[in-house]
Amino acid sequence: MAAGGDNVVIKDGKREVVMPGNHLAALAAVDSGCKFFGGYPITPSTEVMEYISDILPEVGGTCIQMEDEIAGVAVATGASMSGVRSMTATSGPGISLKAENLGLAQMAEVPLVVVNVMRGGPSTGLPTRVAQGDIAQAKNPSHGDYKSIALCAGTLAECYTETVRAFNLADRFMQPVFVLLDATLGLMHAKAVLPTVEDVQAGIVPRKKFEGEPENYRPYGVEQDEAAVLNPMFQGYRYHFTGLHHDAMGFPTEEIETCRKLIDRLFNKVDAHRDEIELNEEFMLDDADILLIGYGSASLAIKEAVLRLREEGIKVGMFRPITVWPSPEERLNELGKQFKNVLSIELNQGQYLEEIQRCMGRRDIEKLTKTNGRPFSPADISAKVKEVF
Amino acid sequence: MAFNYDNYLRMEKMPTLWCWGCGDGIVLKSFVRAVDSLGYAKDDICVVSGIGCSGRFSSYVDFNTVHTTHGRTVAFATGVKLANPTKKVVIVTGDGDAFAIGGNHTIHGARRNIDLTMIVIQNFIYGLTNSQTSPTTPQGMWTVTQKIGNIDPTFDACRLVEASGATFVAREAVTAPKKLEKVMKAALEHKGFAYIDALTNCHINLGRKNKMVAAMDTLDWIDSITVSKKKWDALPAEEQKNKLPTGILHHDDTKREYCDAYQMVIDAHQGKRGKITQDDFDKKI
Amino acid sequence: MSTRTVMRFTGVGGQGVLLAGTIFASAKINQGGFGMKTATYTSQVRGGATVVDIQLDDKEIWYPYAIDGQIDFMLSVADVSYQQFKVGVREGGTIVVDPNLVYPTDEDRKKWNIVEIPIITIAKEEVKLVLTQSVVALAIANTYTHAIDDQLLVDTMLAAVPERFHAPNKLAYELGQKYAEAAMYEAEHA
Amino acid sequence: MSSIMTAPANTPVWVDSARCKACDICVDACPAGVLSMKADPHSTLGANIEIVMPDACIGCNECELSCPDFAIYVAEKKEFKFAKLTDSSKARQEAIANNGYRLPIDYKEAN
Repeated sequence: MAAGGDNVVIKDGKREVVMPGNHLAALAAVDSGCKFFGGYPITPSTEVMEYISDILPEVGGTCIQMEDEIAGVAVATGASMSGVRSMTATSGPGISLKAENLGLAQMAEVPLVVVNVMRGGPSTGLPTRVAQGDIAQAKNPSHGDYKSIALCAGTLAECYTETVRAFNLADRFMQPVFVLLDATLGLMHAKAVLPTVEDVQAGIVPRKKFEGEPENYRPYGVEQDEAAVLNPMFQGYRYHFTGLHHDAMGFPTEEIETCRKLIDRLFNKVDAHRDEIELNEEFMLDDADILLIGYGSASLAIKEAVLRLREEGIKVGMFRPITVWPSPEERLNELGKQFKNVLSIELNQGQYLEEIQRCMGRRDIEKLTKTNGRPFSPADISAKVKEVF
Repeated sequence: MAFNYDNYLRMEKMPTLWCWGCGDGIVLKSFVRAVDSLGYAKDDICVVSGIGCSGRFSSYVDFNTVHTTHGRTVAFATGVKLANPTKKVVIVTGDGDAFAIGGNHTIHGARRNIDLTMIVIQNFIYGLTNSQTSPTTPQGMWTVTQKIGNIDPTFDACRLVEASGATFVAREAVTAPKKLEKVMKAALEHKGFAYIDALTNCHINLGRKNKMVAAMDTLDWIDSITVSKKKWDALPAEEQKNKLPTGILHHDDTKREYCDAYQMVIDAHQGKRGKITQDDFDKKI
Repeated sequence: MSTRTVMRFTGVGGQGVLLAGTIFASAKINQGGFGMKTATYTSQVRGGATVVDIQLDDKEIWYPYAIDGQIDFMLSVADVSYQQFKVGVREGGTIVVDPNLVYPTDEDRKKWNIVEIPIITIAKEEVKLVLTQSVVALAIANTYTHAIDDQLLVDTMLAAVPERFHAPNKLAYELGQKYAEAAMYEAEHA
Repeated sequence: MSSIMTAPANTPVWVDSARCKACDICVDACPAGVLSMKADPHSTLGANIEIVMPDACIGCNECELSCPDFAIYVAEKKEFKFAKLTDSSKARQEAIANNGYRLPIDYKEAN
């Protein structure tokens, strides 16, 4: 199968393809220069691996199905440590199993794109149904302190563009980056308008590389708001990867100041550059009286509801974080002051609501949640808006 | 003239954190000599280790080094190797890593016959964390989690990896460093999954309550339970079960290595060959 | 107001009839419009109720699921999913069922235009290739909804099938069309 | 790459006592009674390695290969004329091993 499927139409400098979201994430990886995929099958993410197993070897890359979820993330992290762009894909239960190694990647600053086609839980939950059950998990999948980056696609096209962005952010900030999809986006077939491969390639931000004398190389000895500079293996710059607290060369240490500065830096490198990471969508907000907040596939129902409510003369608008972690603190705070009526809509019990409350500094936010594996309908949302406001 | 180990060591990390008399240092030394004898450059090699005393191994050698999570060495090493098939990727790990928490990865690494050299520093105990039972702790021995005697049966690690598909399997003890160096060299030269069971002493945490308090006591015990494969083969079955055969126990150069197999996948996808069928393999089921 | 066609195909996991949705969506997109197919299934791969919603429009579609009460056309080849999903069809809408596998009640027949066509049997006995059931279903659905130009739909379908299966799939499409037209004729002249 | 270091002149076996952890392994490995541990209050285990009879060294290299801490080295056979293993060497070795890896203070050579 040719990368991008057989029916790619080029129109006005863009590509039009008909593909499910899971395939789009795989295509985005290959277009972004990903050369390694390791994973383990899990519903509803498996199509990512099924498709990339076809299109990665075409470009000389490697796709391996490992013996379990833990090995799936470990093999991809190993490949990334050696210097190649690398990806894994899974769903919530898989993230639970991968958590420890995701922590290693955070600690050792190994870039990795982790596509998580979310489902509900706890445990096996409703494997084939839609849920946004992993929002809280994406913030802190592993034990310990670090700052997650998680991007949540809300349209088919974003299954592609957010994966592209995830690769660039992973290499820029040297850490795992989550791309959150769900069963609706992952499995739906429709037209997606994508940038061309040339545009994607032109936008690739490669990992930083130290070019000086090896004896002057300090991979982890960087400014307090910057990411480690990890050269590819086998090129004369020998250092050490470890999940332990480590010094400027990556070697284990318990030295008090070094340990403090390391964890501080894992936070600072993200916090100091939030503007490079944050991305939101605002839909019909300008003249709205009521603010709906939602993300991912739930936003598709929200948009439809916004249009319908406006036909009835109810002025609603939507704010949608695309980067869910770190959260859009400033913008949410502004919106909290601007709107009296706020409704948070999530396919979980309110995992992001607490973050919205924190950012807005308010507790009086209405919520609409669903955890039975079924999507919101626009009517669910309209009814809730009419009920509470 | 004498052999200069320091060229391969990260001298600022010396002395090692290993206890006095710990055979891990002998394994390290044998490894360095084996690598040297094969003429590899430092940037031809990546060493991946896990958690435990053996986990520190990777930080002592001046190669490209990775210290991973508990038990996952084979999976990380597989990623490094598949992304860099021309490089030598060596796993140095312990019996808890390889056969308890990471048993699944060991089995599947062997099954794939991927070109990795896996050295298990086998000390029969969880040494770093003070004497908990390992899958290789002999039954009846004291451990801190089974203080009245371990009841758990042991793995025969070599037979396990051979049955799983490894194409090179050897066992030697630190009491025979020349032999250990020799099998390491053979393992590094082998293309495929090469496994070495490197028996070593933990007199501190295995020996302390098993009447082997000094390094030499535990080393003498290892001597007493090992015998060359040739001699082992000649033993009656009743005696075989209480001895571990040493030397190269299994060596098969006929099986396809995994990176080579994956190259067939790339070639097929790039139209350089037809689809892969059962005819590409000797073993059909 | 809307130019939207909303269809729902239901069956049980393992039945190929659900593939028709992708072909519909692709054909509409090839035509320059917007098509969307969303499948929902249970964790039982075999035997669980499965539903595919298809929406075709000249305008952009946001919400990917058919909205209950707005479905114009439903096709069902399994009773379990028929019973579960029929409520989504608007009153007076058409439901094509395989009479060997789906059992509508008398009330159903009053509320909706129930059409009986033995889809699976046609594929199995006349095309002699049970996998073509999705193409039989595709033809029936299009004959009732006039959603897509027939030739465009057939071309899109053939592009998605290996060449050696072109002949049986063409035959399946023709048979589906023939049975649907016959059913429509019969209904008009009953 | 091949890694070698220059040996000290006319020396069969030498030690880097700063690296020695006093584990006894080299002393046990020596067949010729060349090595012994000695009391050393500055060492962690109160002892350190000492070369008590360099002229008896047979160049077998067992001590070097057995040392876990890179503390002991043996010259190459082609560069140094090593001794043969004698009965008195074997007897000394036995005495050392039986005395907790220390040469008895009052040890008398066999002949």
